[in-house]
Amino acid sequence: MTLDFILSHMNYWLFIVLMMTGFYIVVSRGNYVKKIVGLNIFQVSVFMFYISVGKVTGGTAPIYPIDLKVDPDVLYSNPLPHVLILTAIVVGVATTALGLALIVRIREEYGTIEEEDILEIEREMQREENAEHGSAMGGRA
Amino acid sequence: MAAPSAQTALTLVDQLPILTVLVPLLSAPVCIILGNRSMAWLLAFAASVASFLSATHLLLQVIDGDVITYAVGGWAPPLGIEYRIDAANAFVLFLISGISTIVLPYAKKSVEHEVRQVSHTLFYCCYLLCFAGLLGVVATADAFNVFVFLEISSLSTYVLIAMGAERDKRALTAAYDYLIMGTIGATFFVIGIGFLYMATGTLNLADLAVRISDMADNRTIQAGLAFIVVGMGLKAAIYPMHLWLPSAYTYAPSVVTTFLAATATKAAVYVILRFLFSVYQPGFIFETHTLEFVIIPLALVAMFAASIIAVFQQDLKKLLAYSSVAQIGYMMLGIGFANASGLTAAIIHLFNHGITKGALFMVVGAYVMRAGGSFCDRLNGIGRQMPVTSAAFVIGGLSLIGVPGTAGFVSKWVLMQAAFEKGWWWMAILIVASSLLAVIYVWKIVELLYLQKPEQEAEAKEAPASMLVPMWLLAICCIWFGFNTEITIGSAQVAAESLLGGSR
Amino acid sequence: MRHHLILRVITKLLVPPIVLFALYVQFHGDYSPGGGFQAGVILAAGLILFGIVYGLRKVKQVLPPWLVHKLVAIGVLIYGGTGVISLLLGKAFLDYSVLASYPKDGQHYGIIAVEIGVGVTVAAVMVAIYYAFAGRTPRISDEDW
Amino acid sequence: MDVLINLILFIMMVTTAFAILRMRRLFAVVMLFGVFSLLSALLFVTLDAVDVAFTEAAVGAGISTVLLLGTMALTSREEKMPRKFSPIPLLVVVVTGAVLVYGTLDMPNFGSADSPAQTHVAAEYLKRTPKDTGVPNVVTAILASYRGYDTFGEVVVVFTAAIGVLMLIGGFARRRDPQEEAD
Repeated sequence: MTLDFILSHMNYWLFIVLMMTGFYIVVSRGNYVKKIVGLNIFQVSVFMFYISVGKVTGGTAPIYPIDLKVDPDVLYSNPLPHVLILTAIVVGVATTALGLALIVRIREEYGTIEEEDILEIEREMQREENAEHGSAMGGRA
Repeated sequence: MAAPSAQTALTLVDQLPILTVLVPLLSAPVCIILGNRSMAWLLAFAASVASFLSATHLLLQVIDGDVITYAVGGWAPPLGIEYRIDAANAFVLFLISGISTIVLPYAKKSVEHEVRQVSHTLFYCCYLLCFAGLLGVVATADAFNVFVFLEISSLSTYVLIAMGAERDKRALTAAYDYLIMGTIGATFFVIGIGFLYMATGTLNLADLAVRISDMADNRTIQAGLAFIVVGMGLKAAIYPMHLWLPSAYTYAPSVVTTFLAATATKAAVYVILRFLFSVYQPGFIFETHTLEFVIIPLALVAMFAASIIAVFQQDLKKLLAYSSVAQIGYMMLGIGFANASGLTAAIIHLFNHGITKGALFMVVGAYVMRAGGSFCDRLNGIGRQMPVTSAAFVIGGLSLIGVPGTAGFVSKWVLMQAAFEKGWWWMAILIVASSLLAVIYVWKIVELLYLQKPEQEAEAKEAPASMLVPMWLLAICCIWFGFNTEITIGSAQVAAESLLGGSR
Repeated sequence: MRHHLILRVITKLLVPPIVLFALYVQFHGDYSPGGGFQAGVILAAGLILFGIVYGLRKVKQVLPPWLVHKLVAIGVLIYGGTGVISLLLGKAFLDYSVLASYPKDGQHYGIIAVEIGVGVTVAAVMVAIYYAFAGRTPRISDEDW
Repeated sequence: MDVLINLILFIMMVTTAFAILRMRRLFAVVMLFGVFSLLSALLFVTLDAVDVAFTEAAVGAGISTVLLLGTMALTSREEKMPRKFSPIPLLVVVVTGAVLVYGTLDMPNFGSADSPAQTHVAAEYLKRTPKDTGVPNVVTAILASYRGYDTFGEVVVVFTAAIGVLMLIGGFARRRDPQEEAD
């Protein structure tokens, strides 16, 4: 691995570090709101990764002059990743809104938004159900 | 068939690929404008029928191996987004729209019973979105468009599952867990597409296939495949990534469970098939290894572990949910064989399992409505109180096991043939062995239904006709496709060929 | 927030420029950064600011919930409808080139039309979501922050 | 110069992300997330993606943060003490990260103008946009026309989210609070 290779790929690795931080928050934290925050960090890092794919050194934003007289010497960055990520950002905020609405309902029904507590409540419900219905089959759920 | 040229006006038939998806998609906002629940149901049903007719027409057009392309926005691919209908996705479109058309008449009574009246309009709107999203995922030939439509169907699925909270609050956490896992899956999928885009510069699947074919040792492409398969695997509930499925299916309203079990995972499996075999060609050396050493063992574990867990379930819905995880194992096994007959088996099973599970979950929905739940002890002796419904369960159960004369038998038979073709006779034994597990859990329920005495005196009435007819339609399909194998095997073979022939 | 006089006055001054800026972003999106989505978000932000300071009831008088719900759907139909027009004129869905006598102009008109659809839906969705969240009774009172 | 700015932004973002991981006060977490979004918007500007930067600033630092705060007000302000450390999440993350890094090894250099991503379809868009659509902002042209169907899908996604939120907490669902019932 030459220094040149490292420098020209470092950007990607940096974004991967960010992505994995976000991903780790999602899978390791038990607070439902924090999970959503982690998911957002994960996604935003993926978006940054995408955008860095489209960057051209010395390029500029892909917007032509208003009279559409394109100067052939000007380098423009790749517009396609921008379009994809615009769509992905919107999808991301839609998911966030829905996830948060679910959290509000969960809080109203369970009285908590901590995974551990909720699992405990659900285990309790399961035990009650088994006690009520279970004798017939003798199995466990 | 060539892409429609820019000059001539497109006829209705030329527009069918987009109309299949567009009619339900645009009906959803119209539902909101109308704001009336019976109109919403009517519109959903009409859209579903239109979509089904259109999908049937498409299937008949491509059954001989033709390909229909449709450039959305008039921009020729790879510049624009393209719909590309071949036998493989026409077959899946046919399944999804067909199931939806059968589910909706059933839905009316069941939704009235399980969902509060004020949200009925929104419910059908959401259902339409989910339906249209799945169709869009299957019809498109653009990698990023798959993601967008996948999210339409996923977001609406989360909501539909959460609607089960009327009956059991665990529907909310089931929906939340699915939301987290589904979003991780979708993000993985986006990463995978990003890698492919980086290496090739295109998002069109056919164009990707051409450009990938001589890049087999490119590590970006390899990692891209891993992320696409894992991302979609989360949606398809492939074995270690199935954790969201049992509780989602258990606590969702019965109609939602029926529809999802019969279609949603199938669409995800289709996307995996498409990427594995059309975009990446099976000639990929590293890929065949992946298939043999990763997918086949996981498929086997799914077939056994999930079936064994299913045996111990006391909630009929949960039992069937675990059985779904096991059945997806069969499909993955077919994919793992990585040859034409394995692929054919996977596609047939995709279809047959769709109708079988559809029928079974419809029966469960009827039990929930009449017996007040799907727990085993509620079902004691219900076979005598609800004979018509329970007979449908028996047929579905037989098909799930794979008894000769049912649809389930056909798909397992083809799968075993594929195993023999590879010379893996032990695999055939394993397939039979796992079917025996299915015998155990199906028998367990049948015994409850017919041989146990009802606990209470409370008489459960037979389900209403609007539920019985769709249920029996699917049950008859289970038998019909067990004897009449030309349609399924025929189209699955063409589908497998067009997947493998893919881009050529 | 009855007692926050400064906030109330500032908000009154801020909301019109916000709405104006949203319109600028909406209709200037083909020449500079921005477009329907950003415009919708900005417009919604203006309304939400008004709602936070003057209360949910006031903003619901300006924009009743039923109207917001219909607007959510209308935006989608504007976008889809533009596509359906080209479909009815014998072109592919969303092929705007038939919308005017020159394909290039048709494209431009089409882009403006769909951007309006995006703007309407996004603004209405954000406001609808705000109404939904604000309509619930909070667990944490104002003073506890 | 660009590299230096990117590096500084990146260090700030990693710090924010780690702080979010460690903090238990949700208010701080949400605010830091807003900061994270703004920083990423800055990064988008340095990467020439002004449209994306605009959107990310409006969505990440604006809408998402407001929604998170609203949810907080309806739920709780504090995360419970983190449960016992479990190695499985860490393992999953490390494996995922390793596959990602493996994938980057064959990637074209950052900023290179002749990579496939820049030359195939993207170059075509840049070339054709003025004569096809007459819209100076190429991003808008692709967004609304060439890939207009994706954007239509995006609008439908937002629509779906609104329908979903209305179904869940739009005032149609019953309101019940276990704690208040207990009181």
